[in-house]
Amino acid sequence: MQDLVQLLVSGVALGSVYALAALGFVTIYSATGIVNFAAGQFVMFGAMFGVTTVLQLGLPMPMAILLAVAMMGVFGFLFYLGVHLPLRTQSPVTVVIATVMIGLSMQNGANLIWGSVPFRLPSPFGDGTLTVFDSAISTHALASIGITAVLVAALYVLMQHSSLGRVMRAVAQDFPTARLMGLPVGLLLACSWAIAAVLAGFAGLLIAPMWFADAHMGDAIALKAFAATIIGGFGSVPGAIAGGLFVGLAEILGASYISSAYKDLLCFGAMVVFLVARPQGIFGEPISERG
Amino acid sequence: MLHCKDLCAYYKDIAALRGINLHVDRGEAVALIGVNGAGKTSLLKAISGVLAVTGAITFDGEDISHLSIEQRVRAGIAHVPEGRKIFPGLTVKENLLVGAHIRRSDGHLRSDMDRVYSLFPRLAERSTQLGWSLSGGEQQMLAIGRGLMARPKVLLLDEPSLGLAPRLAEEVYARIADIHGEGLTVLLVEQNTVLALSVASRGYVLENGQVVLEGSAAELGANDRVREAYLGHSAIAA
Amino acid sequence: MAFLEVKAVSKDYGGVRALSDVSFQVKQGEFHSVIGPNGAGKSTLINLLTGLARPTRGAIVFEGCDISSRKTHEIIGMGVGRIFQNGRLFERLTVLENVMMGHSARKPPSLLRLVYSPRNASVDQAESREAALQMLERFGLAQYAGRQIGSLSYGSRRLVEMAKVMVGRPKLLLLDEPAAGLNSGEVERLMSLLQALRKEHQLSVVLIEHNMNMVMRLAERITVLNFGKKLAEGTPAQVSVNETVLAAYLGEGYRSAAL
Amino acid sequence: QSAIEIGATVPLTGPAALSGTQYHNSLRLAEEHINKAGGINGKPIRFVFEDAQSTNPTALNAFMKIVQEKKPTFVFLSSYSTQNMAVAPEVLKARVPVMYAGGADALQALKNPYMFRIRPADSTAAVAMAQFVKGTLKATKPGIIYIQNDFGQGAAKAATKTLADAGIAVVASEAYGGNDKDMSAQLLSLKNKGADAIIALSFPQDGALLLRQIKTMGLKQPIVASSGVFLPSAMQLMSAADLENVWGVIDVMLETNPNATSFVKEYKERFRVDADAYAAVYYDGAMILADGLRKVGPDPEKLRDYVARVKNYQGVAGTFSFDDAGNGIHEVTVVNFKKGTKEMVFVSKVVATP
Amino acid sequence: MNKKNARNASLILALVLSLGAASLLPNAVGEYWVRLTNAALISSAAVLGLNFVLGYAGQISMMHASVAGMGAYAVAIGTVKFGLNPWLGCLIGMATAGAFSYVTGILLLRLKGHYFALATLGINVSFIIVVSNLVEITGGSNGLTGIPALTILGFAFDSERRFYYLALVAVVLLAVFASYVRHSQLGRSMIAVRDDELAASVSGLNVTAVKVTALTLGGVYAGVAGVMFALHARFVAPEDFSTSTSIVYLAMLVVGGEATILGSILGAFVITFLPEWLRWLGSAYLVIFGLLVLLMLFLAPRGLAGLFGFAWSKWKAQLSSKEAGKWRFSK
Ligand SMILES: Nc1ncnc2c1ncn2[C@@H]1O[C@H](COP(=O)(O)OP(=O)(O)OP(=O)(O)O)[C@@H](O)[C@H]1O
Ligand SMILES: Nc1ncnc2c1ncn2[C@@H]1O[C@H](COP(=O)(O)OP(=O)(O)OP(=O)(O)O)[C@@H](O)[C@H]1O
Ligand SMILES: CC(C)C[C@H](N)C(=O)O
Ligand SMILES: [Mg+2]
Ligand SMILES: [Mg+2]
Repeated sequence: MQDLVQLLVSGVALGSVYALAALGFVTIYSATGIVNFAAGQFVMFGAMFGVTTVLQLGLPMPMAILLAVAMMGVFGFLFYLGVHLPLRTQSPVTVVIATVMIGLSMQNGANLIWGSVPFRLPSPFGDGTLTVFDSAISTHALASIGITAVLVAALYVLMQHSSLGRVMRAVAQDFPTARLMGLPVGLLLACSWAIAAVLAGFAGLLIAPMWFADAHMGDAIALKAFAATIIGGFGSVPGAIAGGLFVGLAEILGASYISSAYKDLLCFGAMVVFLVARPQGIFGEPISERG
Repeated sequence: MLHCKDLCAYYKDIAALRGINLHVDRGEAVALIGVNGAGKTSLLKAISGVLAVTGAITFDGEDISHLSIEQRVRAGIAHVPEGRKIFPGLTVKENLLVGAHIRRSDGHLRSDMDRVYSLFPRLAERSTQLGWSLSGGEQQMLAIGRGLMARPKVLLLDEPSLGLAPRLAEEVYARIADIHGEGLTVLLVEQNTVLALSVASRGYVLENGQVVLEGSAAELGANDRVREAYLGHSAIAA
Repeated sequence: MAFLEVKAVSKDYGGVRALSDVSFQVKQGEFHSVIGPNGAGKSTLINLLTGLARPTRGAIVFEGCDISSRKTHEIIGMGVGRIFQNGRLFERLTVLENVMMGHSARKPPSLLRLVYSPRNASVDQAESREAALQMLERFGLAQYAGRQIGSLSYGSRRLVEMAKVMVGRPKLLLLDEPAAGLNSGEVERLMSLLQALRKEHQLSVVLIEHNMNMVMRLAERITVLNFGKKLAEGTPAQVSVNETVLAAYLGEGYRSAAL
Repeated sequence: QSAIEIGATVPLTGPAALSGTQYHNSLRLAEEHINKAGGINGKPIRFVFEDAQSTNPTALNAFMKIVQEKKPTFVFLSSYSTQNMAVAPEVLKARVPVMYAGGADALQALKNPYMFRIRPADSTAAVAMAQFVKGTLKATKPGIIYIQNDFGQGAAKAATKTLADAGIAVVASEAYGGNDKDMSAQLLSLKNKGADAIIALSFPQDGALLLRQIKTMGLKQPIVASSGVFLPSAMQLMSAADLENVWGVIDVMLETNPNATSFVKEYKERFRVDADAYAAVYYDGAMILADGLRKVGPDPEKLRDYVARVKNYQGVAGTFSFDDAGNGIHEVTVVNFKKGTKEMVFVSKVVATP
Repeated sequence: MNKKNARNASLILALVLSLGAASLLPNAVGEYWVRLTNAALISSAAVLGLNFVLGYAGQISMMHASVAGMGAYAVAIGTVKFGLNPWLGCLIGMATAGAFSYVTGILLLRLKGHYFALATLGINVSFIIVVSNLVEITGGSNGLTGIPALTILGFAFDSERRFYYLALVAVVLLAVFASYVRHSQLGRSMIAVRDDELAASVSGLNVTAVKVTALTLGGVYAGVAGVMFALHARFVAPEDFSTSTSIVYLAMLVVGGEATILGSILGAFVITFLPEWLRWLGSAYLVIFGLLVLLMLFLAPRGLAGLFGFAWSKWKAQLSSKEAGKWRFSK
């Protein structure tokens, strides 16, 4: 019993991290209709910018974090100009591969800039450990759960209940018609990328203190975050949370109750079974087609 | 108000427009008719900037040929495209709001909404339904309503009656007449020539990318060739 | 026995009731038209007939067997052909290839066939190609054969779609506003073409159309829907003077013109 | 006069670059030292590097490229077992002697006469760990947690066997993926199964993460961890608290070896990172090679025979004596840490006999 | 029909060219380059298969590497553990890969777009986990060595140069068959399904069946690739078939040109050779590689084959663009 609580706590902590990373996917997908395979590298950059501002420049924590996040915003903007804009009119698959390729460059670029030795980023919330329902969890993990919750709420409101979110979705659903409505499509897309990058930045900054930061941290996270996104239902913000928790818990519980060696198999297996049972994910996609 | 001079447009190497000259004066309603493939849609696309052309387009006395789509919309040109082009994942209400986006919400937003809803009561009933699930006609209504929400100076309509029930089609045209009466300039493409000529003061007949005939609604209506090719039995049907 | 029988069919979409127990029959070779205001449920009806949606209640019987829960491709295979209200074609295929696709209604493609009997496969190939070219010829689209669909105007697309369906040699043809986007000259042409094809293949037709000229001249029977309910049924003569229909659908203009 | 060219396929990109850069540096250092000392009978020596990246096909490409373009008389392979496995058949075809640092037993099982391992085999280390757990810690119910790859799987197998031979049953053997970030489930099961000592077979980064989580979860058992965890790159990720009650069974503790002091110092000055065991062994490998070249000249076959006969070579990383399985080093070092600090303390040298 | 002739013409041309290259290339260049060519040919086989799945049927499969892996491991295990004849192993390998795809297809093809993509990604991840853990059978992460070479009447394909001819013939045959399928009703159906599933089903197609066929066909192709991989490297390990390899296959297809046979092959070659050509850039070369491919996508968004195809489509357009106006009244 006590174990179960500990496992649940760990699972939720892990899941919320995946969820946070998944938000990047969700934003980009629902605002541009693209699946960003460089999302993992976005998170990595977030962490590495943190490394630069906190460790290398040695700025005071709040300032350092702000600066890192700001840098991510700018990066997202540049990413739009450099990658998405030129391919705006191309088929999604082309853009997807473009993100894969830029991801490769980002990863190896990071390897050149920050070297291959991992960094340990100090946590703004200290290294302490708390006991929740007398099971251990680091203060940092707890804080990141909180922050994730806040970001999710904010993003949800932005996307579903603000006029900005509305036009963003319009652009994603039908680019040419959006232009015909006189929407500033370029600006909107740039915005979406910036927002997604900022979210990824937060993810990176929260992950680095727990899991260390290096040029290759992105891949593993992206894989699980991608799974979370799908299980939740593409483009659904609450879905990202549900999906993240699903993956996190499946991983932890699977490892402890069935087999640690095969736990990712269980995790993805569960996901596949889940999808077969519910092809549109938990919060499904509303858009369909009719005769 | 709107002048097109020697417009030529190509899709790869297919000529869609071959030297079109056309003008629409302020407060006028002008109809474009022609068999399919004549170039009507292409012409509207050219004016709204979707289709790149050679030749000059002036609007309110200014050359707009070099302006982007967005700029032209802001200048006051609204285009209700062929095939409705509703945003599938947005509700009816959201679709209308997107249509109104370019005018920073001035006070009239609500009243304009109500106007559209009174114009198409069905839309009011469906206001929270997603675009993709609407019936063909409902989508058509939404497309027109969305166009009006932009409060344009000139409205380009591509086959607005397409898919509308006869009675509704008449209604819509009555409304277009009203709006036009309030001073909105209209350029419309229509297959239902009778309806088109019922609101239009003038008309152009397009064929194979060229204007082959031009005149007042009355003249065109009286022209045997037009009657033969475009009015046919539909004269009776309406 | 009726050729096509729609038995007390209802269809709900969440809160929306698109159809509420609608019944009618189509006889072998009959030209039956379904009309009604926008959103009356006409397209929904056709979606049910082609298995793209399942009736919430009621049954649909085609040639004696209940198809209301059959898969779409099975129904099509049984000899039903349909065009969509807003035109659906394959953008990556040429006009000719699009029309050839109609052939799969009669001979579904199979990998094994390609591998084990290449000869027969190439015979089919030639066959469907021939059929497609002829059909394009009849619809006056021959010169577009090699073109990409994207390069056709709206009206031409509708005609290509018609040609594609006809290549499948359906027994029952379901047309959702085929005349939309055609001008009256073209509609005339389309009507005579339809008549001819009907004669050749003893087609039964269900036509949804807002073009009353077309409906009144072609239809033998008309079913009128309104808000998902059947409002009236009868011959064109009966329907066109039916007050409720005039009020709900046809409108004043029609009355005045008709008299 | 033209230099003697020696090939080196080293991972410089991808995750493997972590240890790759270490010996990329030390080989370049060795090149300098050799040439400063008059080269090979007056002839300079030159290392030709190719990036092996972090996958097998790329490692193979790199090897083929060097062999074809330079026709080298000797080649250094990476420290990753699977890459070594993938290249092995080509090594045999090319008939060029190589030195490698992959740890897996499967490598010596190949019985490839041209391949020489300049690191203690992972099993050697594992056996030593098992012996330590039994002998010094007097544990009766050890548990194992290992990284799911060639290294971890191989080492876990070896350790389990040794313990079994000594009549000790492993109570729990848990695996985790190289990319896993949360091992609480595995640790919990070790705890519940009543493990009284934990053998951790890890790579650098995940190892550091593991030790941290053990402390977070408040596990009190003594821990014996594998060499990767104590490479400088991993050490800097851990706090003193993480290293409490932790023993390391490592390839070599450079600080304790007098021959190493100057090397360690110079390396640090040159590359501004601490040399690790991998840097050390590749440096030694290069020096052994140099001797060979001086004695038998740049002839692959003669070099192969020479290296095979090297005995008791005292290098910075310890004593090299190549056995007929091609293993050069047979001893490992046990260390632990001064309380409340990250300072490594020598405990014992174990000459494992697999 | 001139279109068909032109098609055949271009096909024959391709054949002649590749055969010409065949006889010359291996003697012209060093063994290392022959090795890369072989690697590229092996990838070509896989990408030609992926082209059915993505290029034609429009399903983003991210398990293609694992399907190839199925083939590769089947041969490896068959020959190493059970001492089967390599040729028999090949057949088994292709069959295994095909069957594997078929089953996953049946299971997963209700999923649309990205959902299918991720589900297949999951399959690939799972595949890696399984093969790295079944140590007794697969040799775990150490992989399997000692795979024998293929031989016909004493002639062993055991050197890069010799293997080259084998690979070349295989790829040419695969390409020819691919184009045969493309221009059959089946090929058209796949594309139709990609364009509009609803319209496809209303044309009488069993959409799922068509997709499964595409996936299975692609699977067999991947199987061939896997088999060749195993018999070429004579060593297989899990990481050779990881998800990143699947993504590389996708990249090859898109860079070369989706839905084109020529493109599938071009892409495989470019993505195989480019990084090797860039080695001189030192540790920065993978950064540059990524950017270069990005640049290619900008310049040729429809893929390299698109560049070639452009000229010829222009000419084709001319044939049909003679505007024969339709029922117009000015007689
Ligand atoms: N995207 C395109 N690519 C190539 N050719 C095109 C394209 N769009 C239209 N065309 C060609 O340009 C000509 C004019 O097309 P357009 O759509 O303007 O005709 P239309 O008058 O609107 O016909 P309809 O009444 O059927 O809508 C036609 O011959 C058509 O084939
Ligand atoms: N999938 C769906 N979800 C929700 N409502 C739907 C759905 N499909 C249809 N409806 C509603 O059902 C009603 C009937 O739609 P249908 O398309 O059958 O009308 P229709 O008779 O074809 O109208 P039109 O002549 O305009 O095409 C419409 O009000 C539509 O909004
Ligand atoms: C980095 C090291 C831990 C590598 C490991 N020793 C191996 O044999 O592959
Ligand atoms: Mg048009
Ligand atoms: Mg309809």
